[in-house]
Amino acid sequence: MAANHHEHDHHRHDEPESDAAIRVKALESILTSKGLMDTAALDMLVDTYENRVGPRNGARVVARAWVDFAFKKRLLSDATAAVNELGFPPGPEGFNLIVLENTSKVHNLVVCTLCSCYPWSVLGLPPVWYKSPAYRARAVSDPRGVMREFGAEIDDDVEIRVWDSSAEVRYLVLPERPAGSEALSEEELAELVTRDAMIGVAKVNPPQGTAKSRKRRSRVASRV
Amino acid sequence: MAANHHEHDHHRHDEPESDAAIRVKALESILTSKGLMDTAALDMLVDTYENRVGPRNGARVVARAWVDFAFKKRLLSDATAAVNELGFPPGPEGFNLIVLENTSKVHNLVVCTLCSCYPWSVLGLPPVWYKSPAYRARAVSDPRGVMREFGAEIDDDVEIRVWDSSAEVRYLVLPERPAGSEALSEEELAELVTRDAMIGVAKVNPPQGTAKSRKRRSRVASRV
Amino acid sequence: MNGIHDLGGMHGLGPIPREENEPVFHADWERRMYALGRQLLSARIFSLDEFRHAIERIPPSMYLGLRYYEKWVIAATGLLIEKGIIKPAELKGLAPIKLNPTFTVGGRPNEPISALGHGAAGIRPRFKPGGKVIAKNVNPAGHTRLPRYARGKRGVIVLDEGVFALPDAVAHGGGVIAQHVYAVRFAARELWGGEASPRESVTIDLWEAYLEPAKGLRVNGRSRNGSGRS
Amino acid sequence: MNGIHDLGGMHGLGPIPREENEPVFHADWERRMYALGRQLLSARIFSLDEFRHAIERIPPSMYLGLRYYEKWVIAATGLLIEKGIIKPAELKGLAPIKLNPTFTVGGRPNEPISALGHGAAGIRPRFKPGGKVIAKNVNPAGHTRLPRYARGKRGVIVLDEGVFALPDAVAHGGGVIAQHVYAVRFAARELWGGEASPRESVTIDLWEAYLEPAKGLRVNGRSRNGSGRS
Repeated sequence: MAANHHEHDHHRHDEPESDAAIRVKALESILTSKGLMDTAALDMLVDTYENRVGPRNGARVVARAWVDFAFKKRLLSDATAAVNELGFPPGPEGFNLIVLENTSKVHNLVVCTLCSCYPWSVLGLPPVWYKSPAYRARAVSDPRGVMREFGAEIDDDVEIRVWDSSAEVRYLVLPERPAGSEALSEEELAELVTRDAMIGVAKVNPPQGTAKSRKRRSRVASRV
Repeated sequence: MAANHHEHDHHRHDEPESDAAIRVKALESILTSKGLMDTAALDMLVDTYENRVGPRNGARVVARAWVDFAFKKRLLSDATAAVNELGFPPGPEGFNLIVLENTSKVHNLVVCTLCSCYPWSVLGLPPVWYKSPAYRARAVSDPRGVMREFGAEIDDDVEIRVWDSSAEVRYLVLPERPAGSEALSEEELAELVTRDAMIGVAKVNPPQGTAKSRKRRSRVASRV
Repeated sequence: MNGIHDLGGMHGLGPIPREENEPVFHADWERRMYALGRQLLSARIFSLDEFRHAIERIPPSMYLGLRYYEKWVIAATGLLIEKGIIKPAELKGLAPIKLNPTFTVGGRPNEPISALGHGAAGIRPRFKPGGKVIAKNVNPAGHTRLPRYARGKRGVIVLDEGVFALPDAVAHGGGVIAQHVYAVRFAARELWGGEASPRESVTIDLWEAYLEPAKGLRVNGRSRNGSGRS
Repeated sequence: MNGIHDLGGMHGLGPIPREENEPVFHADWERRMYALGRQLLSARIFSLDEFRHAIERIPPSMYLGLRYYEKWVIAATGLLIEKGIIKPAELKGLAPIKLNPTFTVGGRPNEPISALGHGAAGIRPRFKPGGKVIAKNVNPAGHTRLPRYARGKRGVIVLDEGVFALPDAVAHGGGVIAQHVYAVRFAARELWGGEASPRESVTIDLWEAYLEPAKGLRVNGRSRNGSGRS
């Protein structure tokens, strides 16, 4: 994925003490002195979202759905419960999860135009681009253009369904299983699945080293 | 009129050399060196809009319309020509002028939501508030609230017509002639007419010193 | 609120800013602010709807230039001051940042922050999947989750998501107005006009209060009733 | 262009900034910039529509915080660079400010800048005063003078203003597409919904290309055809 920084989004993590950093410190100290902060709880929360919950959770859900048809069926009818089977509770926010299946005819893509609603429990915290005004503005009116920017070309005859996540439900995209992945294990499949594919701005690429065999296969398919 | 500065609009005329000032100087010098600037023409233009064309032009038009019914008729049917009679050509921009008459039943108010279109030839250059995002945003959706901010209360049963000046026509509001102004000369009447009243965010106030007699008169009128 | 946050369909915001191997947080203060915000929500010092609305009330001339967690800092601080939980004087040394005014909110929210869930029995849905609706043309000054680009537009219910509290009320201390939320599908051509692709749609989660029944409508070139969600 | 400049109906922009005894210019550079801009327009270095569109292409995160003539500086400089009239190198020492991209425009405009006037004989109007119309739902990426808040809304023609060049074409080097412009009146309730006053309306100057015929409509509580403009 090409890094494509926008002028206003340069990261400033090496700045010594930004205005925001000073403000957060002040806020934390005032609230602690009022007994409104639970430092241990804060540390656990940070640890959860920094180290334990992230796109690997979602990738495991996707891989399981690719290899286990009964699970996939449960996932599409009640994702909150199905994901819980894998040990991923819906998270403290208590939102319901809905899984959207991509097929050769329908491609789903998720955005939140009003803020940055995102399925934390299966993808962790959203990347900067998902929260950017540029993505929020364009995903609903120009999804094909947005996907092109991410390097994904969607055929004109494929229907694109954009989901503007504006309420208490959260969406996870179940990408298409790539060609050439037939021999892979569930764990190997999970390795292929990217965060961007589970938001819907990209597809899952075929496993490396099999591009040739895949090409051959598709050439055959096109003659059928 | 109460000064009501917004935080972001403090004027910085005493700053020594702003970024904008440096940029204008650079631009002017580059364009002059290319022979694209006519300094004499520029000076004349500035003099025209700084010293000669301004709301006093519009005020003279309004006062004439109040005292001369035939002129008012011409003004409402072809304002560009009527205003030319008073020696105010439509200006280099070549726009057509339309005059909107306020009555006891209909109040007109002018805005340009997309930029800051304004009847330069009769009002000069617009004030900062007319060009402000706040005015451009709210005049079309909350004209009564806007007028309240300017200290003008419009009765609920009066129809408000907002004009969003988005093309090549320019609008001038012909305010209602205030009570108590019957004895005034055309010149004295022109003195009463404010820029804000000709945009439509305010009314023309009665001449000072006659408020008492006006009150008495309206008390009589309300019994009729 | 027709605010700067309501970005759907806007042009001119530049390319989408992407970063390879992006960390979860870009600075320690972001990490702390995230935890702080979550803690304030869990402790019900303020509700999620109040917090979202506070972000919407950041002055528009600042909003687009701020990083995500900078918005959290400004919104949380403003809200804590408005609720009287911290005093502006306690932040001395820091330049004040005022949120835009809104309807009065005082004290802690007494509504549950999380969803009411599907269990909210007795609340009957007004619409069914396949039903044709129009998103209302409303322009409230307060918080709403009905984006401007959908207002006045015709769509089809594709899913009943269950019963939830209306954010328009919760954000202003108005208590729980429990009602069904629907996924409503709008054809891209309905939203953006005839130049849009006939094979694109946007599905938006909308509270029942945002909708009214409609008739006689095609959602896109293919399907006339858009039932199902896959 | 659904840009930041299209402000009609927005909330949260604060009180209207008023100044007592306001001078025509607040600084000498404003005076010079005004004259420069006017001169560039008169000399047809660029057209008014190109200039307006350049202002619309100022990055949205800057737009709301800029003073009026700061927008002129940025837009004029950007446009002169795009047209190849000045080179970025000639501005060395000054930080570059890039306008958002748009459709290619090269060289000087070959269209008359000013209006074509009422004299454009032979161009017949499609609509007449009293006629009912709908403002089209279009969302072009380029310049347009049809504001978002009016799109898809029903109104009544109150006045034929004569024939003018379509800005959507002129702003992009598209030449003169001459057509009638109408003052079209929209009831506030049509624009803003049922909570709006029945005794308010907004009249917008709209090019014929922005309009299509409509039927069966009330403009406000009082009048059904809104003819006349006073």
